[in-house]
Amino acid sequence: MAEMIFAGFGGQGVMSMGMMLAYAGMLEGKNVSWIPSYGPEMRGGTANCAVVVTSDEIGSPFVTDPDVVVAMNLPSMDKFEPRLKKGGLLIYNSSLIEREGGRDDIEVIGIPANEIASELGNSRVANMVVMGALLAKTGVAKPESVKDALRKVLPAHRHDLLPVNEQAMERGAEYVSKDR
Amino acid sequence: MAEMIFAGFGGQGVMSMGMMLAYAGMLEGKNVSWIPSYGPEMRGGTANCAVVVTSDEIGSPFVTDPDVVVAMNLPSMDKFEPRLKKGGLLIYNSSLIEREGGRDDIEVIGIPANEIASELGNSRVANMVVMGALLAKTGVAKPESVKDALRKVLPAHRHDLLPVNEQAMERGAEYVSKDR
Amino acid sequence: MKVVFQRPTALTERQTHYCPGCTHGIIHRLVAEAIDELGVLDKAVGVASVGCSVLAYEYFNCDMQQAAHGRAPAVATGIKRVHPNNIVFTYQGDGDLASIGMAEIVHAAARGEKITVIFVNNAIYGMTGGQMAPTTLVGQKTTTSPYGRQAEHCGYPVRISELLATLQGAAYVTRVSVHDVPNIRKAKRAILKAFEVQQKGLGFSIVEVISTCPTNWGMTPLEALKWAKENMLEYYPLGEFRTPEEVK
Amino acid sequence: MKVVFQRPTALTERQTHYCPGCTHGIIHRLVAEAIDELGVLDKAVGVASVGCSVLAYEYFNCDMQQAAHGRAPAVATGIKRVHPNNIVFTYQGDGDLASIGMAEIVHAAARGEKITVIFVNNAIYGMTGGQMAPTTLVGQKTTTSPYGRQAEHCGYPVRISELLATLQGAAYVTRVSVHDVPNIRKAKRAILKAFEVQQKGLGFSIVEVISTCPTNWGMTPLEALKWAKENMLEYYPLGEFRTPEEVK
Amino acid sequence: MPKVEFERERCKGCELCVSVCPTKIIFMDEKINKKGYRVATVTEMDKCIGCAMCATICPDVVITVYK
Amino acid sequence: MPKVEFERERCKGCELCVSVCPTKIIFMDEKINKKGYRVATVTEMDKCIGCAMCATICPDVVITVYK
Amino acid sequence: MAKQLMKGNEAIGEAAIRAGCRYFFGYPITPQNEVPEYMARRLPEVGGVFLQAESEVSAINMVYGAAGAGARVMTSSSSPGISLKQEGISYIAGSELPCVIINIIRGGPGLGGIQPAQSDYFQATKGGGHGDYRLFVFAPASVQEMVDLIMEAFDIADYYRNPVMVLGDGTLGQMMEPVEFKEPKKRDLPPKDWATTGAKGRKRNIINSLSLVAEQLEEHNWKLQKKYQHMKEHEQRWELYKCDDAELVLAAFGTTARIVKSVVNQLREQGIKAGLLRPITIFPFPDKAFAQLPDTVKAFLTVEMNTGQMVEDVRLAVNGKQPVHFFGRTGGIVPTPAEIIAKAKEIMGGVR
Amino acid sequence: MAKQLMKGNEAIGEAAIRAGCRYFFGYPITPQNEVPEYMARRLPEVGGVFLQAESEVSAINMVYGAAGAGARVMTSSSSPGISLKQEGISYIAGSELPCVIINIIRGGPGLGGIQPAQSDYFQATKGGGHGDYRLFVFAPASVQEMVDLIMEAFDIADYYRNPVMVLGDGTLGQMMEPVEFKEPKKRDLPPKDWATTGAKGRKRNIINSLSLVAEQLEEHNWKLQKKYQHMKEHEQRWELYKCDDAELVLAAFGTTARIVKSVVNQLREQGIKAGLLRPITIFPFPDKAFAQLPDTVKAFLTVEMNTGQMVEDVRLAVNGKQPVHFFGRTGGIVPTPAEIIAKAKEIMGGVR
Ligand SMILES: Cc1ncc(C[n+]2csc(CCOP(=O)(O)OP(=O)(O)O)c2C)c(N)n1
Ligand SMILES: Cc1ncc(C[n+]2csc(CCOP(=O)(O)OP(=O)(O)O)c2C)c(N)n1
Ligand code: SF4
Ligand code: SF4
Ligand code: SF4
Ligand code: SF4
Ligand code: SF4
Ligand code: SF4
Ligand SMILES: [Mg+2]
Ligand SMILES: [Mg+2]
Repeated sequence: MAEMIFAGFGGQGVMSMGMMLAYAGMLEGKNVSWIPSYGPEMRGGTANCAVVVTSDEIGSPFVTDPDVVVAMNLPSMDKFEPRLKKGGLLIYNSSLIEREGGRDDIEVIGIPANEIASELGNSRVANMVVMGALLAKTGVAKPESVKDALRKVLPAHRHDLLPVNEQAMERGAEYVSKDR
Repeated sequence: MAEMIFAGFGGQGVMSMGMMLAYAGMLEGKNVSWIPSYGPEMRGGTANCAVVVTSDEIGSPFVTDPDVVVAMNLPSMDKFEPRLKKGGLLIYNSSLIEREGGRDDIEVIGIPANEIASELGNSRVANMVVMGALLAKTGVAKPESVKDALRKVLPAHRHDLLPVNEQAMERGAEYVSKDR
Repeated sequence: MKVVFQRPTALTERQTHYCPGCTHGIIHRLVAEAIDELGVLDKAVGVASVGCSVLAYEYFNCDMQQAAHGRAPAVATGIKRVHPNNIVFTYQGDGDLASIGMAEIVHAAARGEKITVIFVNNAIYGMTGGQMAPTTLVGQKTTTSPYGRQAEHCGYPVRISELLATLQGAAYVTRVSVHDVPNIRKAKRAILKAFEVQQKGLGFSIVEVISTCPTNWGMTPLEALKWAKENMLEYYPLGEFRTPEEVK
Repeated sequence: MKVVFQRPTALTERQTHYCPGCTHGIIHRLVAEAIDELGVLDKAVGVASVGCSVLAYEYFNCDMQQAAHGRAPAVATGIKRVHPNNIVFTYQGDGDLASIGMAEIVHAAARGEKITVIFVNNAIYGMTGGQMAPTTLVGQKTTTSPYGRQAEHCGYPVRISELLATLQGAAYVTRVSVHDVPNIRKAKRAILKAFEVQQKGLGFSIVEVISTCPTNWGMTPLEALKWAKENMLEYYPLGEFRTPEEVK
Repeated sequence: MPKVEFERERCKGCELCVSVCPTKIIFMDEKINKKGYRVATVTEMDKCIGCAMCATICPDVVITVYK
Repeated sequence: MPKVEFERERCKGCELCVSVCPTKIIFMDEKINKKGYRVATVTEMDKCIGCAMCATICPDVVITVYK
Repeated sequence: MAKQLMKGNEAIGEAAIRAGCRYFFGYPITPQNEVPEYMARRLPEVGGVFLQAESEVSAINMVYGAAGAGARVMTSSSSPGISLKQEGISYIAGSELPCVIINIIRGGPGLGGIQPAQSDYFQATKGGGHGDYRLFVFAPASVQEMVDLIMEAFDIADYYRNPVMVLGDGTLGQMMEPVEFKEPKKRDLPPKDWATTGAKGRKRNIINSLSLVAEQLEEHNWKLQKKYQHMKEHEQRWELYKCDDAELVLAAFGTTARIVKSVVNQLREQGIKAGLLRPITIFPFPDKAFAQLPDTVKAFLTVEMNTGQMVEDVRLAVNGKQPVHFFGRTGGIVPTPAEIIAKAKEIMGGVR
Repeated sequence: MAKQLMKGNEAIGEAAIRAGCRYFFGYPITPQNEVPEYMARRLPEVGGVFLQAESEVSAINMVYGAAGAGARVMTSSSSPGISLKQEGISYIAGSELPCVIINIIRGGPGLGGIQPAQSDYFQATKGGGHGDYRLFVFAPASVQEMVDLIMEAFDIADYYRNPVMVLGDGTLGQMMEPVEFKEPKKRDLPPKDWATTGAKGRKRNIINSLSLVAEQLEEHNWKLQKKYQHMKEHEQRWELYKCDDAELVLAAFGTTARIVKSVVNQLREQGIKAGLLRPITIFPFPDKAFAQLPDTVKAFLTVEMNTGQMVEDVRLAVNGKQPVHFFGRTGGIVPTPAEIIAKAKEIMGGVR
């Protein structure tokens, strides 16, 4: 069972990141749920979603003490880091966040997601860089499942974007494996 | 305690008859209540009101088993005669109602109210003819009180109508006293 | 000997509850005659509103729905969208249509909803005992404008036909009156045309009919006709405000 | 060196929640400038409606009430009747005013209610994520007209200014736009005039402002201004539809 | 010969028919019907021209006209 | 000499000011503010004519103009 | 002051005016039309404003505006019209504005009929609108009591900054009884310094029910609850009639209670120890009255002009300690003493 | 059929379409906008009609018209919008028309907030409109269950000729979960020979809720009550979870019940024998479930996202036999397992 929160600015793709992961979990036959934050704070402000992926029945789909937090910007890290379970995992976007996380009872990984995405020539795939890292660190879903999910979710005329997304995931995975 | 129902066509003045009596009762320091039927049946159709005049506190102002029924037209008589208490009083307008009442456990009085009113030169005071009869038969209020009430309820510019109304009451009272 | 005038079959046998001389009765008959003449009685679905004509469902001899106060155009929309080939009409008073039902009538017209609205403007709330309507004339006394309607206090009467005529979806908008026989005949033609507009799928159609309320105006039926003619027609000019080419 | 342009005092310091380039911000400022110039900040009572401008009560630096969706004119009426000497205005979107609030705006105008209405027409429901409004242009795609608005299905956009101009109580009715600087300046003058009409007790005043919604139109702010100019102005011609003699 | 028929019990005595009859042959009966209304009636039926003005204005569809 | 002042943290980077400046001196900064927006700014302030076109169209009252 | 014979609806208007109400926004509907009609005549005489709104929706929102502007304001309607006001009522309660709302109930559901009924009890007491709010609800049983309660209602509304509803049925609105306008009990009321009167010389005021931050909205909700709790503790009102030794307690509100009072007397004549518990406030519901009843009570009988609404509150108050029975008539039919007596005997037969 | 990952609101739309719903009249409001948006896209594809009404008032009256015309029709809204529909709902219930109404509840009262809440329980179950009517009300706890119930809801509506409401909170509308569209249980339904389709070849039909004769209106009311009684006897639904030996039974509906399910497990880990009673129909309320609980039960704890509404129905069902406690969060705040556990322990401490 993995209870996760994805958070960042609107436009950083945190909602679709969570959705993709839930989709992948479902493709693997797991029980999944995805709950978005919604409302006016999404306009310009920050957005987040809560994802549960588990082989058991999902009782509460609400995530109060996440196992994993992905923070794509500083306000998100400030908000969700304290909620992490002891021993949980915080992945943050070090391209936009300068501080390093203040807890020592959790695992913390910073990834320069925007830089890596820019290197790939598409700044919009920063989220998939983090996705790759997340999968590599947690194994919550297979990268192949996420790629399948991507294929199903992206409309056909956007399938040209598949390769760069997949590369982004791979670079993210590489980054965390070489990193530690 | 007197529980009374006044019923007739809209326009025959049954509502104001009841109201006047309630007013008179109040002027005599009694407890009174007046409940009108209301709604579309009043348009063209029949109308009625329920009046209670009593020295005691009024429990229910609804009149289910009246002591007195005043019926100004046939449908009203058909409707309310059966509800009269045993020993109760039915006063009906014999100018418009040909049948005589079907119960022998009540007192029944027919008054040619329209004829008497026409004799007085104002067909609209038929109701006050009946009022006079009612007061004479029951003593539920003093004729003076009703006259006072009339004076208070009629706007000043209509006070020229007072004499004919008073005459009507007197003729009604006479009719029932000479009648039996 | 031929019958030259008789009860239309689109009216039930039921006697109306309207006051003596109330022109609601005339308008009912005109609508029924139009339905008869077009032969659409078994396709017609009428919507009764809340006002003196609330019991219209007892009088029109076709399928009927009774709508909440002001909402007849929405109810008619629901019906028409389900049965686009039926002839759907509403019958509404001025309190119903021009006061509480303003949003519904404007939007039905704006949508070009293919329904026909019979709008009975008697400048007052008849059913509830003579309160002021949005159509009550300036100076007119009603139970809620006991000192006469004052423009400074509650504005000017709404001219529904003129207002709806600003909407492109309103295909046919006309105002007629039933204060005398020639006008009754014209009103009949307008109602026929309105149904025709619906049959041809040209859009929304409304016939505003200047009507009377002898009871709440405090007049005899005859005085009421006269009052309607002399006072209402000036503020509410008769005529067609929008007519589609196809029925001109 | 003199300040020639600065934040009006009738705006609070609070940053708006509007999307980048949304012209709601411009219109807020114009209203605030008008209030400043007339010196009525401490007499002004604003009514925020439900739409993206729901938080207007955080931005205007005067007494404010937040009204239910569409009901701002009724709320303003309540306020104005209690305090006839205050300056009462509503700030409403097109979904709010022209859809759910149609009855309220028409009747406030018909009553000649002495309030000022700022009507922000961006041809869409911004707040709720881009659904069709009664003002959405034919062919325009929205989340509830995903195949483009089809006149045959849901009619033609409502021209509020033209519609209200049929009402005698509507003293001042005008349509302006904020798609470029000259028009912004004209819009400002219109808003000033509308408040003036209220101050003079001449009746109901409304300024319809053609506005943008870059977010839900799916455009950059600049593209949105261009789209407004090129597509909206044709259907919604600018100009004064009713002007009292006193302010001509 | 033209003629009119009144359905007595439907008549509400509004007198609108009386007011429009070009031949002035409709008058109000003294007797009331069950609802209590004086009803409209015609005695000089031969004067009727079958114009149906009366029926056209009658709000209660009381009148049938033959010609 | 005319000049403009931008309140950086209020700017939402909509670029409307850029589009109307007759002297074309407004451009978007590379750096983002706390909300994550690239902000409008002027470097060649001496070219500013104080026309306030930028401020007039700015939806966020970012700009103060001096003359 | 001398007694006057007044129609319930007109007495409502007069009572409001004497309580300082100067603004009325309403829309005609039977059986309460005499309220707006009376106000239309009288308010201009006392310098107030009567305005007929275009609908009940508009009327309640005018009330919102006027209440927010600091006025004493009232609206009145009957069942379908009250349903239309539900959104507005929720806004008024949410924004904590004082006002008085009259519902002269008629038979439902839908267009129903125009005869008297009590079938809007749930709507009034549980909140027909959305969200966790409560109205303060009075249920007078006579024209005099209605007058007294309305005169107090404005103070209560101001005191709690909460809408007060007065429920009557069609009979109460239409009937005439003698009334006396007595000086009502006054409360100490703080100035309405929150009202939107123009911000001259003070910080601006905002009337609002929106709270986009969930934590703030929750706090607001608990604040409202505290207010309702306060009402429950301090404002319950009821009348007990012959309950001291009662074995059967009949519970009834409004005009129905008057019938039941007669029934109590008749039952006692027939040897059944009956009593009447008449809630005068139905929110807050008089639980306390039930707690005070003697041990003699063996059963309850709730009588209503509906299919069983207040009976739920009675059951909640009794909490299983005694059986609670119900007798109701609907659609505009007023229960007769005879049928209530029959029901009571049936119950007491069972209990004995 | 394979499972699909779907947003609750979109699943509502799809479920309705698969149940044969071809007409949708609605008005946008957060957090249910995806319902009309989905319908706008999908209905034309299946030959149906999506129409955005000018308001919720208009939408519900379009539903009335379409339902009266014999169609399967739905509308959807959230709290303030549902308040506006109350008059129309009362008309639909009064005229005995079938339709499905969705309320994706947000925090109230007034404009409130847009976060999830359950504060419209009273409105849904006791009747927010006027008169004695009831909605059949489902309270699903997951997207899958919502889909299943909605697919059944249309049959139930037709079966009883009564509006069916489906209550969800904002979370249920916004969340994504895998769903499968299974063939729903079908009922034997009579033809809609009462619908206004044009009177060709038959007697004309009338859709109406007016009854000016009190006796007729009363008869109509008792007829409605009989229907509701039938629902109470035959349609109660609930889920029991680990109640067999439970000492503390937690009662919760909708998404809150899912949190409570986790809580039950955690409490059991901590040695407290807890169970969950989850009403699936909230009208008819599952009294029967309470009657079936084992003797081990010492207390109840109702958990809601409101200030205490369903708890009244729980109290009525328990009828004083055990204490009934309440824990609630409001305004868009979802209760956490930790705080529910703390409350449960407090109670069980007290009981032991
Ligand atoms: C929601 C609601 N509000 C008010 C009423 C009461 N009401 C019934 S009819 C009517 C006015 C009718 O006037 P109009 O539409 O002009 O019809 P008329 O009787 O004049 O023909 C009103 C206000 C109601 N039934 N429902
Ligand atoms: C009764 C009710 N219905 C619906 C809503 C949801 N709602 C909020 S804003 C809005 C539309 C706003 O559009 P518009 O008025 O055009 O303002 P904009 O956001 O475009 O400025 C709607 C439908 C609501 N809050 N209340
Ligand atoms: S009250 Fe007026 S409109 Fe109604 S039936 Fe009587 S005359 Fe006609
Ligand atoms: S959604 Fe549209 S109208 Fe609303 S703030 Fe954003 S751009 Fe402006
Ligand atoms: S048909 Fe013509 S002439 Fe004959 S009675 Fe009627 S109006 Fe008179
Ligand atoms: S017009 Fe008709 S109802 Fe009136 S008097 Fe003549 S016949 Fe009778
Ligand atoms: S004031 Fe004029 S010149 Fe100066 S920056 Fe602004 S737009 Fe450009
Ligand atoms: S117009 Fe204003 S908000 Fe937009 S970029 Fe320029 S300064 Fe920034
Ligand atoms: Mg009328
Ligand atoms: Mg808009």
